[in-house]
Amino acid sequence: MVKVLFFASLRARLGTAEHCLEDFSGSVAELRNRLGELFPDWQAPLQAADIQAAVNQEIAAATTRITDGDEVAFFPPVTGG
Amino acid sequence: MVKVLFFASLRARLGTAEHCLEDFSGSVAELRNRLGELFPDWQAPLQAADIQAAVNQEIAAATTRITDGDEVAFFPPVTGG
Amino acid sequence: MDFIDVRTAPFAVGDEYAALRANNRSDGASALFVGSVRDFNAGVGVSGLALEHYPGMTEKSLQRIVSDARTRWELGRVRLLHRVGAMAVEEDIVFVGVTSPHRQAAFAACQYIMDRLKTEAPFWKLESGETGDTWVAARDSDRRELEKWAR
Amino acid sequence: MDFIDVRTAPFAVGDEYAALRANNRSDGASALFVGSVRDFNAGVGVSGLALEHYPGMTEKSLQRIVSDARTRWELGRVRLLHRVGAMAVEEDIVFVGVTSPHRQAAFAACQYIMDRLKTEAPFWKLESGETGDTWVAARDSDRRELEKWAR
Repeated sequence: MVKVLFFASLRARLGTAEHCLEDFSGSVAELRNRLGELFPDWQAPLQAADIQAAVNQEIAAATTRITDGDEVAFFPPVTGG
Repeated sequence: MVKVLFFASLRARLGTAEHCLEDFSGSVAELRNRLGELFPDWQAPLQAADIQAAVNQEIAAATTRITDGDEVAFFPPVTGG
Repeated sequence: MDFIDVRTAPFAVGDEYAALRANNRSDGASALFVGSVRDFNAGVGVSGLALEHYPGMTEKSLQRIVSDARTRWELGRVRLLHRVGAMAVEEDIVFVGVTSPHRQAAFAACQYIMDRLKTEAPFWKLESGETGDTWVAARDSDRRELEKWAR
Repeated sequence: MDFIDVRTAPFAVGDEYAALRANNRSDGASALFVGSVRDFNAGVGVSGLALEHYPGMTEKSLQRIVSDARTRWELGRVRLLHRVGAMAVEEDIVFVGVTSPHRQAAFAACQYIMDRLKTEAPFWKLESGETGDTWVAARDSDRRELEKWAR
């Protein structure tokens, strides 16, 4: 199982903070595509150019591999401080 | 009258914090020379390359003019903060 | 030597400064930064703020930023506090305090920590104000500030 | 908007920060610097310090430095306190606090004020320590730091 978290404006736009996927393995880019196929409304917000990804709480690239048990997060540019 | 003040290590070396000169007018460089003539022991410390001057509490150059009633100060590089 | 705290409770700058200085006789320089909630942003009046974060990742991210600062400068103590949750205008959000034997190192490290925090620590601001609730947009200027630290 | 104070009494960083922030809703950024008496200098143990200054010139010099900072950056409040007289190791000597709507302006102005103070405000340190009383020597590094502010 892969746990996917959404934060801030992306969470608000998708209307959910978390989604769990059974049986996923592939890259971050492939995970974005898969989620867009499952939920067509999510496609545009998830593919937005400024949406970043983290895998196991570390910033990840589009090519970063995801395997079973990983925690993935998608979020807009940070604005703390 | 021109009032001349000395600070910090220069004051300690000259052994005085203040000296008043009657009838002086000229540049800062000329005042250094005059004081060195009056007090030969002061010549070396006053002519040291790092000794700065202020006229009426503003940093002054060797060529700054001094006239009657002015307050002149000589001091080593500052070390506050 | 590092104190990193993500919290809902307010902090007191005087107490944080005291912690940086207690029994610290060798660092002559302390540089501090505090970020507070302003009453406007992008020209729109703001009445308050909600700060969201990514709990599992936040402290890890802050710890990495502080560790990287230590590899660049000779630092004594570092204290980094960031609040999350609801805050009113004028409340303090973030505190960064750095001590060092050297003034320039303290200033540089304090600024470096803030510059990186602003672009990579997973915090997001939701402002409440005249026009309802708005997610604050990231600033290009914050990304540009990072360039000065590129080796 | 400027508070400049040359004094023998200690100051409290928490109180100075509170004064920078009171009814200040528009400046989101506060940069602070504090300089303290270290227990060594140039490798020699220090037990205390006497700070001499040129009373007529000191505040004028500090006021000019702060005014020049205001011509360079958009600043809110500035507080600059410098102690004179006898101080023990660990006591605070100087406080510079700057607020601004912009983080970079607050940092830059705070550092600029310290860099200029270090090279032109008429203060001199006499350290007491292992080897008796010693007038502190000016540092070349302090003069070099000024170069970054040359236009």
